Amino acid sequence: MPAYPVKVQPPTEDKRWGLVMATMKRHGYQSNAMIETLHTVQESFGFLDDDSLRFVSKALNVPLSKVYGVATFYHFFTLKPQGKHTCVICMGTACYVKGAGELMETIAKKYNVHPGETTDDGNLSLVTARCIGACGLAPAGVFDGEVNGKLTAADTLTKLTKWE
Amino acid sequence: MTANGQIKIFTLKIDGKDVSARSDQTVLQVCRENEYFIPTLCHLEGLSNIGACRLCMVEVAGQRKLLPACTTMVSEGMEVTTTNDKLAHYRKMTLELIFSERNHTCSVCVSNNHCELQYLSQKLGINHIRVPYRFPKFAVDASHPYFILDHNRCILCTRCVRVCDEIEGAHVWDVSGRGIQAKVITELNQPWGSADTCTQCGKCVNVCPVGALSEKGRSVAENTKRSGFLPYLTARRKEKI
Amino acid sequence: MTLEELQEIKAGEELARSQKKKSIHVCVAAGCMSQNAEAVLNTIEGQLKEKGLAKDIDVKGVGCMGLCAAGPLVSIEPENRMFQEINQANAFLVTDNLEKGKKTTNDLASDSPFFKRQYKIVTENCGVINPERIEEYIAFDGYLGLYTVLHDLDQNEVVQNLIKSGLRGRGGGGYPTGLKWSTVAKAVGAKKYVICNADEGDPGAFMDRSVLESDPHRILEGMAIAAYAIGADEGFIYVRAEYPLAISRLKVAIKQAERKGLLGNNIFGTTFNFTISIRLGAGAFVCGEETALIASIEGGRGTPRPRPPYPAESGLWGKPTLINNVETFANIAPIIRKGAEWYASIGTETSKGTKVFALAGQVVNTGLIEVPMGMSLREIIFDIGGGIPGGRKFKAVQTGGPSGGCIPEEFLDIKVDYESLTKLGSIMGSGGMIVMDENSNMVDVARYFMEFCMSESCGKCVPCRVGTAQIYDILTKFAERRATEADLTLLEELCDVVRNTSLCGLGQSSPNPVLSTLKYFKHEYMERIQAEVNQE
Amino acid sequence: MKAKIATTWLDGCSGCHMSFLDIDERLLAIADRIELVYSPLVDNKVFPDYVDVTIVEGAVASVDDLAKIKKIRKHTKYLIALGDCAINANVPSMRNPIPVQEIINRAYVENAFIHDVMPKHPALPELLARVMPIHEVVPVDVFIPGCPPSNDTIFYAVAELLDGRIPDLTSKTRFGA
Repeated sequence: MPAYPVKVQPPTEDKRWGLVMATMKRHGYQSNAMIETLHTVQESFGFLDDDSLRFVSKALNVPLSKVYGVATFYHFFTLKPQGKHTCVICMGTACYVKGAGELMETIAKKYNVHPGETTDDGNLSLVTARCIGACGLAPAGVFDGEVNGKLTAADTLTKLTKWE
Repeated sequence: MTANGQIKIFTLKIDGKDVSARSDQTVLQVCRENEYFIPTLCHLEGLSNIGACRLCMVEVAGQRKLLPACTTMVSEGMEVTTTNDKLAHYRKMTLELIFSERNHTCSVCVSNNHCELQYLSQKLGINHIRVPYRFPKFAVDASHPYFILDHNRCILCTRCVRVCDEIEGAHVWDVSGRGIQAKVITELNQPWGSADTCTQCGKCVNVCPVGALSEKGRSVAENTKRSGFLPYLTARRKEKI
Repeated sequence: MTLEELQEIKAGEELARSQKKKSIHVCVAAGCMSQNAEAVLNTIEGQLKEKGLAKDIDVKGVGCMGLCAAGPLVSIEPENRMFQEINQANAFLVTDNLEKGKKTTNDLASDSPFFKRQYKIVTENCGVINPERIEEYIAFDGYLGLYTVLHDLDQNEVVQNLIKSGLRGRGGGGYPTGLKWSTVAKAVGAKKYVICNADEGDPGAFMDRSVLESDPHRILEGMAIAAYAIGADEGFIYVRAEYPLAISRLKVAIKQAERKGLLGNNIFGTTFNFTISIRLGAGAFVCGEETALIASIEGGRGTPRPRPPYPAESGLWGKPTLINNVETFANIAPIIRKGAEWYASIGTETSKGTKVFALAGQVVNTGLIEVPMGMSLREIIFDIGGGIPGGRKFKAVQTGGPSGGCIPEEFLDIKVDYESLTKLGSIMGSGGMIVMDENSNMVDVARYFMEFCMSESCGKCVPCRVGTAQIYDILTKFAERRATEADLTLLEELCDVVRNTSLCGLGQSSPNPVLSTLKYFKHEYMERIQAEVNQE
Repeated sequence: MKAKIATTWLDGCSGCHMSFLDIDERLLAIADRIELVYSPLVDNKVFPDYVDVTIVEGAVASVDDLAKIKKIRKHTKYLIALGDCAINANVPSMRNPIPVQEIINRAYVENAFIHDVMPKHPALPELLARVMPIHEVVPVDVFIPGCPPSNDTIFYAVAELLDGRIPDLTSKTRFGA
């Protein structure tokens, strides 16, 4: 904490900054609260943009490059806005041996989008998960937050077609 | 080991020969003092040691694993082997991996003839790289008024990151991403020239062992690095405290 | 909190239970939750109300019952009648059959080998208690271990107990827990930390998550006992952000424990103080490595640093720090309650107690199991796991996640413990066990794990950063049948370099899936070597 | 018997051959021990069935290069990779991060002042997706790094080979030398 703590104002009037401020406050504005703070920013805004990274850097007194280094080190954080819909395909070992790879290929091919990317029209983000812990239901996917198990390529495409 | 009174003097064996060492010394320091050759790239006297390049791996009797000489503290009776066929093989292979990672085209590099990577390749007897070159696509950042950053030549030793943080105190540099995607960045991965926190001191350029950081407007022959200021600087600062 | 109050809570719970005729348990751990278990719970409650049975029959959400593949699972207690694949539409099968007798289409034999062959210590409360009520944990002797330790044992006695129990770290390495505790206990420093490593990153492993979701207080109690033994007053649980249910249940548990005075100051009326905070991981497998985990809690990039110094000496913020994994902490309270000798009587010569495995892949009963150390792989896969579905042939079992290896059929009768698995070129790891059948291609499996290690490499040291990428590229050549004999030699050499010169355990063990498949399934590599094409 | 020597170039600048010629009068000293059977410097346009030593400059960049080096390897006892292009693909490989079509388009269409057409002639060999060092394609026996290696280095290497030794060039040359 700086010797004379100065409250750093959020970049915009957006109410969601209140949540971010609360997280930082709970940790006494200590620099080690950075990851927790970034979690809150992402939860509140969906992704981490330059303005938010600058704000966190200033408020927690952490160098900009360090904030950027941390934000890009952890795969949970994303620096780009996500699509309107998100399709997560679990690539855990159990799902992999039960054909998650083929599922992924089918989607990637049809929508011309690689894992970790969003379609050009901003409609669909395709995401891989290391393991969503639904190994008993392999292969599994999460469609806008809803977990679905024992997926086939046809099932998956049917679900995605509804979002088009 | 800060107060003088606590420092002990140890005797240890390096390649079968007895040498003495202070308890606050690393194996690397003692080896260099006694003129044993151990290659290093991430290590630089005056900066913190991170044990990242793995070139300084040595054998220590009684240890199952190889240890990096730069981060291993000496101890009484320690027996260190600085080189043998296995170590030489690993060092060569590690250096080959570094060469294969980015685009190290020595012939057209700004650091040709005064590059630590190039020097070590010759010293370790490397005349070709057996692992396939990866040929990644990287840009050159020439936005800074005095310096150039060429990711193609970077070996991720992070000397620039450490000197900027530990010595200059600006922490303009850091590493973004991870694994094979990792790269050094300035501020929010923005053009170096637009980084307000850069004091333009040039320390990063002078500690860079390769051609990743260089001075603008200088010929290859003129682009030599001067990293000798570092131990001096650290010593002066300790005086002040 | 006093012992009397603890006993009062327990008595109260027992009284409440005795006033109900039966109780219906609905599994609300993540596997079943993702199949709408919550709605099943509500439906059953509604149906009981309609039948006017709400007073007599207790309905509650409980932790993981184990057989995730057949979820959502429901059971009727105390007779332990189990039902599988219950949804809102067929929930009446449960509420219509509260009395013994009639079989239904969804009955699940609770006396099948899957349940009977298990030995539950870590998961003893899983599927039994409501994880969001501290009273239920206390009713099953929860926090009694902590009381015993604080009142009857000095620090050294706790450590000695652990040493005698023979418990070894369940996170993967198998380092003797007692020895680790005694090292941190002896480390000089007024401030020490206890960290629970709940960054379960192995793809295909969900043991820790199940325990956290099903019985969070067990972890808090284990950590508190550890804190007392080593002289720490502050603890952290480093848990994956990908486990929202586990996080929310941990938060609830911590709050409850604080309210009851089981965390905080002057616990059980002694001078012992201990608080626990949660820190979220953010998707980095390498943070399971203890120095990387520490770097992450400190708010930085999760890159490991060379050891020594070990965290026991210089860990979080440079202070002596004890790091154990979830399953290790889950074993502590039972060891204290039932004694080190009891614990040491279970298992093999070198590996004591039980091990929780996440059984998945091409096996009939996928789910969570706990078995005594020393059970054979064959018993685990064929008796408990029910064998390979579809009449296909068993090919290999992968243990230890990306740091482990593939074990072929000829070693199925090996008794599972730390040493035996290591001898086979695999590791115990955290407990993922993926079964593969004849349709699996071992080169692809090795490539899958190498892709994982490559993208999870932190990038700090050269052999892991570049080596894993190079190995992955070579395996791709094999997968695409472009490889040559020279590639095979280079592959073996690269594995050797990465294993022997990488900075941390992630890098050092990353070649294991390649090496073990090369050892047992070399012909699958050879088949993919390109025939020497006409050179003209 | 005289040693049969061949030299050739793939994708390079022929600078290594220039350096080779810089051996000057020392060439005379070894002239009676060698027979230059194939080279850009001599008339023979067909690669002989047997060659003792073939010195190759340049990287493997086109389908022609690929066929050529494979053929050479088959008929050569000692294959020498001469210079950085042959050893690490050097300057020619600087196109590797960019797709071939993009490069050709840039060179022949976008940046052309006149005749902005894609070169299309059956005699033009197709470019490989990436330029490779020789040892990525066929086994190489001796590596002489340098851009170009000095005439002294080359002379030493050839002289050693003629005396039946595999030359150790560690102290004499390096990448980019």
